[in-house]
Amino acid sequence: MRLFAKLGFAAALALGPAAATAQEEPIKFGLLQDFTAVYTFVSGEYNQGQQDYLTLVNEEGGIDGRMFEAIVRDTGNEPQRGIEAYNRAREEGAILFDFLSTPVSRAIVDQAMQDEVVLITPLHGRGDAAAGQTFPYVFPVMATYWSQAAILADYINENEGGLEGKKIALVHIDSPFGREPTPILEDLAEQESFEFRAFAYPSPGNEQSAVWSEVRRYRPDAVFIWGAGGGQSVSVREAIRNGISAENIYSVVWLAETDAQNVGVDAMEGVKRYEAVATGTDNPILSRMVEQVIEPGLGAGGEANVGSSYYNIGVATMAVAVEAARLAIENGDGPLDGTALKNGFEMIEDFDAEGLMPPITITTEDHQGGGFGRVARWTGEEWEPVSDWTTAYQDIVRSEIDAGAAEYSGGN
Amino acid sequence: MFYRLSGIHHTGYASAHRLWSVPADRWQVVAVLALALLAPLFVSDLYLGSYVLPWLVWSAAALSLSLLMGLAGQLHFGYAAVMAIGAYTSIHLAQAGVPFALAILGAGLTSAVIGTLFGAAALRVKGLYLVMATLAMQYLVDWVIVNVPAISGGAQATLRTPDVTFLGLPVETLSQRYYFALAWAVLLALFFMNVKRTSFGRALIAIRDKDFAAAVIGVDPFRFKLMAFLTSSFVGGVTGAVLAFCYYRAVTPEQFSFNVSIQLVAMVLVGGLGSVIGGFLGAGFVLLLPIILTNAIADLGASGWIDLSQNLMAHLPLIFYGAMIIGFLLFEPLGLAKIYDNVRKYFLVWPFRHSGS
Amino acid sequence: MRHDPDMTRGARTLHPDWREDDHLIAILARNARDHPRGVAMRERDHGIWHETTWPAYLDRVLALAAGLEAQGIGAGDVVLITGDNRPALYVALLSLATLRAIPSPAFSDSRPEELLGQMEREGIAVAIVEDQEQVDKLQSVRDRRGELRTILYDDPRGLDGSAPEGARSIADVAAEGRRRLEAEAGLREDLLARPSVFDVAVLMHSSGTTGAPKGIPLRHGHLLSGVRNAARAGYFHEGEEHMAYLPMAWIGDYSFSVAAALELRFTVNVPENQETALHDLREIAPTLYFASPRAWSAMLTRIQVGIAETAGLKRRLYDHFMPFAIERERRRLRGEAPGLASRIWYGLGDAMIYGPIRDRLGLRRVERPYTAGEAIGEDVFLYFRALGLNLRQFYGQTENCALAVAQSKEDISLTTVGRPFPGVDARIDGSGEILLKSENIFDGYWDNAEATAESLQDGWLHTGDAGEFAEDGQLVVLGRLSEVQHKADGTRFIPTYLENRLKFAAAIRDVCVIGADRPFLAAIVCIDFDAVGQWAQERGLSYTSYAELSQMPQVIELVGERIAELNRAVPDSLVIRRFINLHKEFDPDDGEVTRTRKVRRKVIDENYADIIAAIYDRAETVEHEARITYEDGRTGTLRRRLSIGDIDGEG
Amino acid sequence: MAYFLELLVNGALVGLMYSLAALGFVLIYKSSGVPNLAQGALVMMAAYAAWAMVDFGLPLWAAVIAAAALMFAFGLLVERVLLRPMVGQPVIMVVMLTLGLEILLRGLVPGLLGAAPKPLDIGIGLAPVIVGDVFMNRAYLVGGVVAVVLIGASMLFFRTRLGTKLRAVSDDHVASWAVGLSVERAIAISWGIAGIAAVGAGVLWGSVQGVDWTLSSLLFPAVAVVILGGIDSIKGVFVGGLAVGILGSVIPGYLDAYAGGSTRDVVTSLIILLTIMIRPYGIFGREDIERI
Repeated sequence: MRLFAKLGFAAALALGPAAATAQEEPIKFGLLQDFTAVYTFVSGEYNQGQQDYLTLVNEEGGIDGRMFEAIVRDTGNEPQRGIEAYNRAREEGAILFDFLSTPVSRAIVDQAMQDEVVLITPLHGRGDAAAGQTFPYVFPVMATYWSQAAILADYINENEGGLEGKKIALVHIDSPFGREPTPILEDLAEQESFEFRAFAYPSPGNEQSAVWSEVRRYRPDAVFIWGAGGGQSVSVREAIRNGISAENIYSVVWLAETDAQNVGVDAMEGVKRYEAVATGTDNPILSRMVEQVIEPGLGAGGEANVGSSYYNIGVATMAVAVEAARLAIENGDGPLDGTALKNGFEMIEDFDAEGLMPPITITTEDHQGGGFGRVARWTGEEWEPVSDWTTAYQDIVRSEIDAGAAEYSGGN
Repeated sequence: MFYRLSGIHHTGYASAHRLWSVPADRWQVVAVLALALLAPLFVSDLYLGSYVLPWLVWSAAALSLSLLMGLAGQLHFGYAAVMAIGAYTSIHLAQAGVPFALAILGAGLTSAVIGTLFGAAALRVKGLYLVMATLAMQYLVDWVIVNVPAISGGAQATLRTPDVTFLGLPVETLSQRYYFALAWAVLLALFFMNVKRTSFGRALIAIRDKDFAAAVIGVDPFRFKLMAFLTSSFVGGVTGAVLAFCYYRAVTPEQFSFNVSIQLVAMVLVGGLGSVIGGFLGAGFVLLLPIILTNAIADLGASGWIDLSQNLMAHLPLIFYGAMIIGFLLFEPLGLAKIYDNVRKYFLVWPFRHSGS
Repeated sequence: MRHDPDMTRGARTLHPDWREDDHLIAILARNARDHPRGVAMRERDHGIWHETTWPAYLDRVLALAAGLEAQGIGAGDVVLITGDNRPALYVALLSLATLRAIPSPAFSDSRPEELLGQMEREGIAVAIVEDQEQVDKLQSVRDRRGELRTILYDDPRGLDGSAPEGARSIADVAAEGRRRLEAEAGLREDLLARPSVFDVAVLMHSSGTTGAPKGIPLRHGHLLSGVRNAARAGYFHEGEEHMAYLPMAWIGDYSFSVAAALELRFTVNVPENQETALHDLREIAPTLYFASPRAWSAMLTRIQVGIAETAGLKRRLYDHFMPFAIERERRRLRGEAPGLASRIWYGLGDAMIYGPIRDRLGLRRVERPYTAGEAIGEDVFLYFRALGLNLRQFYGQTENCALAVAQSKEDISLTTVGRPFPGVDARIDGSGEILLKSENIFDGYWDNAEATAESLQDGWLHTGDAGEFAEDGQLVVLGRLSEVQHKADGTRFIPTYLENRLKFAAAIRDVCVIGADRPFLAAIVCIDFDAVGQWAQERGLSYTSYAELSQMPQVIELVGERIAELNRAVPDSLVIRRFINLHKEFDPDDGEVTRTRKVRRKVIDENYADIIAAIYDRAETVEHEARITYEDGRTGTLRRRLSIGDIDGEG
Repeated sequence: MAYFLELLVNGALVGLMYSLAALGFVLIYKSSGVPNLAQGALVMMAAYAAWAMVDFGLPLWAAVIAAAALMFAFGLLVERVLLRPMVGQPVIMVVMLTLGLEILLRGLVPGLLGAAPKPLDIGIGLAPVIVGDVFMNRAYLVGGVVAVVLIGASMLFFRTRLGTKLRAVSDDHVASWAVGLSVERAIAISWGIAGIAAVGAGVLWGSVQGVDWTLSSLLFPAVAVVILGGIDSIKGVFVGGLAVGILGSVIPGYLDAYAGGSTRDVVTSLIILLTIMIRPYGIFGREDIERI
């Protein structure tokens, strides 16, 4: 019976397009992410959030009557598969792409700019892509790793008795991503007169004991842990084990509820992280989503994930993208293509997704949206914000962005 | 059926040993080449750029490795590192203003030198131990690339290829890059086929089959093993450069990771050790199968035919991919080349069962 | 003993139209001059075809001629030539012709005694042979033929350093000749000027079915007019690719591989050896191909065995397309033109089945496939015509260079052999014998005026074949006049006619029908080991030897069915009542069949007298001890109890 | 000095935990000569199995036993279905087969059970064990002890009747076959035991880093351990594990600050390379390894 039902469905589907052409084509987003290799710790929830938000928008009637469609594919973090998926989705008419994979995003940057389609690189990809003139079609949308490091440092400066004279250790995975905050922290150390040292542990970070023995001897006042996935919980455990108080552990955005489970929810109490988006369902968008998408069973994944850190980040990215599309449709007169959408992004002003995220303003120059974020603390049960949405040291961040952008323009 | 063997006779050893002495094979090669040459005219950019072009480059890579694994019998699980050396060398040279042709040559030479160091292990051990040794060297090369910003390209660890011209011909647009890759793949295929027919190739095969026996008949295993590594690494390095310039147009360390080495070995094995057509088939299989599966499964999912979680659907290609490798090794260890050969033989003896009747 | 190369001055009066210098050597020289790049000959050696151009061919001929002359060979000397087809032997034929000496070919599997007889009859003192095997054979009779002073061999394997006295390699002699040619100015021209169209170019022999073989001298003029007649009839074309694989001692080979090859500039391809001939055939893909009905039949068996091993698609396509084509051919022979749909379908079948099979046989390029010698089975004939080969029959004797009558492209029929070539007259005399007259008919037997008088009367050749003209003027050959036999009740029958029909069955390789002065007809059958073996395998019957296979009840039943089939097709007076499966094949070495596999009835009657007696005694089985001659000449015996089969329920 | 000792001790313990992953590799190689490059994936699978059992509601000890039973059965299955038909194939084919199995498992297990990291709490506190100035990682301490126990058990096992049979088989297939020992059965059992060893490694490493596919990358240090210790020696697993762990801890401990990155994988790679170049059969391996 089930099979027949499916057959019937397929038949309906086959007839479907003919009927659908009467309406306008949906707006297509290519969410071509890594579900099987390096980013498995985040992609599932993140992508679920993205899909669910688009479903919500569609349920609510779309934007100006236009619907959204997500093209979801696995790239396995392999550039070649990413390129193929990109080209295919572009053929299908996608005008916005999100790879959530640094290698794949990097491999596509040039092509996307040439093809004039929008590439959003929230929390991954090139940090210098925030330079809007150099990368007109690339939108980090959220704070770069440089901004994240700056916000964490700023928090210590504001709430933990100032940075001056402190010793800060950066314990990072041995990869370009792990090393990214180093120049910002070096500059800050000079400006704010604190001591800074970087410690690298080998990828994937499941064993870090030697590094932490060294870190302990450095006697840092604060530790920034800069990794992703399983390595993060190992870092927290090792830090605690080596006598570093949980309160002095600061993490990049990649530290989520699952990591807390892994470390032990109580043991991790006090650990702080940079947060780009509010967690939980205590938010207008999320509550509407639960009501209209999750409860009717239209969700793209397990209900348990709804409201988790990465889920909400996914929701926020799509909230921004849909907002950009709305602005583009509202203000544009031509068809909604990549260029129109790009212009839409650059019209975003003080958009906070009904409080889900910091108010961002994207301009032609600044595709980062101001580098906002806040610090949240693990209470043993959940992430509790301990600072307001803020942005910090954007002058230093900006100089780093410009330096990278200049290098890119120079041929690299 | 379409093979006509009668009337083929050789009036000298040169003609007896020429490539494709069967006209039908010759026509097939000509037809495939003609299709390949005309591809930019009738293949959409999507397929040209993300299927045919990478397939050609990976075929060249598989052939380069097959030269070593198939002919000389030397296992190599660090071949991506060899290609990385070529890619990085060429890109740095090109950025420094060296003409592209020379940059590619430099890429080949650098890879050849470092690749031959890999071969040093082969002088001492073979089999599993050689696998381990080359694997370890892959890690070393990766580490150096990642940890030396001068090589990997600074904070972003991305190097973009500058626009180049090869002997006056630009290599920029998709079709230009496609033709360049095609030329390299064809050149390499011809080289491979001819190596098999030289004394060098036969010496390699002798070493592969039994190295001390080869030594007894006067083939110096040391010299020829190093020569094999040298040659293979040279073409591997050039292929790395072609991969960087014609396909990725930007190199990052991840493009040459350990997984890529495994994929290359899979290409060679699935294709069939030491076979040219196997190189092409194996590369196509390993490269394109996951992509095709991903799309097929996504389409099936979208049409409601399969109702699985996003997570499982994403993993299905990986599952099939692993299962196919196992399947090949269990049921057709000689790879796709053997399957091709069986099909060819089926038609070669058509309408009979074997050539005896 | 030296003969006059002209034999009789009368040749000049017999053939007033022949031009003195229109001979094979002159034609060779003309080809060398006009076609310096043309390939005259290809020889396969270790898989490589070595090519000889016309000038090189001429050089080889002249060099060997000069060398042979230095060996003391001159005009009128008869020289034995024996061995499998080898370029050196073809060169030798022409070198001898250059010297006006007379080559006398013998079959390569001739017994030493046969060679001895030939040498004695023809006064032979020199032999040019292929290899050690032939040298050894000659050596074994040398004590009885003291005159045999020189043996030249081509293949030095096994002879280098251990050659018997008087044996030298052809290459040595040719090298010596080459030195002479270089040293003696004018020798070349002199040699070329010697031969005449009236010279005997080759001394062939009758098959010797009864009695000693008769020598048949053929002059350049005979051969050339035969070839030209055939060419005029479209039988040969210029520049054919030709496969020289038939025995050199058979006139057909001389006519094709030497006379026609020179006159029409064929490329003559010599296979590596007899065993690889079929494979080599495929490599060459000749445009002209002759094979005996037996060979065509063997080829058909080979295809059928090969197809029997296939399964699936191939089998299904074959099983569809082959019967379709055969049925289509049958209709065509009946005169029904195939329609468009049939043509399209045939084209499809040609791409799928017929073409590949022709290719496999090496007959892809054959435009002129021929058969002759005996009647061809209807199914074989139809099969190959269905395959798309324009298989045609022709008719001729050694006495007329084998070139007398052939089917034209258009007039194909199973029962006729076609029309006489232009320049050939044919008629049937009162006794029903076929008489032929033309410029290519020989002038008389070697040293045998009696036989000559018998077969040549007023220039008409008495063929000894019974025949008639069909309504449309085509010749029908019924059988040998001499073979007509009578049953005890006086009924006439031609055993060969029945035997040939029986041999069309794949299971039967040889058969001898007996019944002269007997109450009924019976058959002694030799099964075809390959075909029956395959048949048995398919049915899971196991056997270890020919003898065992032949006596299996199922095999006896199989043969019985075939004979019963024939019985249904002949008048009641000609049915075969009993038969026996022999436990060995008829063997030329035992004298039971000729080298061309014609049954020697006398020998059979003698060798199997006990069996024949048992058949007519109505016995069920018979114990028989067969004598076997091995290839090395030794003999042995094979004893076995044989079952005699009865054909039930028929007439 | 304390720093050195700390590096030494923690390194040794980590090394022993690597030995756990390496143990299965050696057992299989010893009995059948098959280099099982899917051992990392078996570890991952074992960890997933244990997690799934706990998630299902079993107490930890029961979950571990159930996982062990499952992995034992899986080991037998792999041997029977995949490896037995490969007898007589060149080593490259077998290597690739096990890599194919690795890929398959890496897709299948996270595909079915979820790719995001799963916590596996085995109740080891975070507080370090402090001896003098030396901080020891409690989890590693437990892991080290388990490793020693399992390695010891394996050695003892080889003295039992079944173990003796296995040893005979590993020494000489033909001779064992001749005296009536079932070579196939012995090899199958060694695969089963390798599956059980994978449970030890999987549970301990899973508790440390969470359960996800990255557990399969334990293969690399495990390979270093077996190469150094000797590919067919259980004693070698112990010593090799200690050496790889210690070298991989001590050398980066002093070198990283200058190298500009983590040098541990470099050290591991060099261990593999140098061992192969100098003493391919490792510390305790049999010397009849095929060389030029």
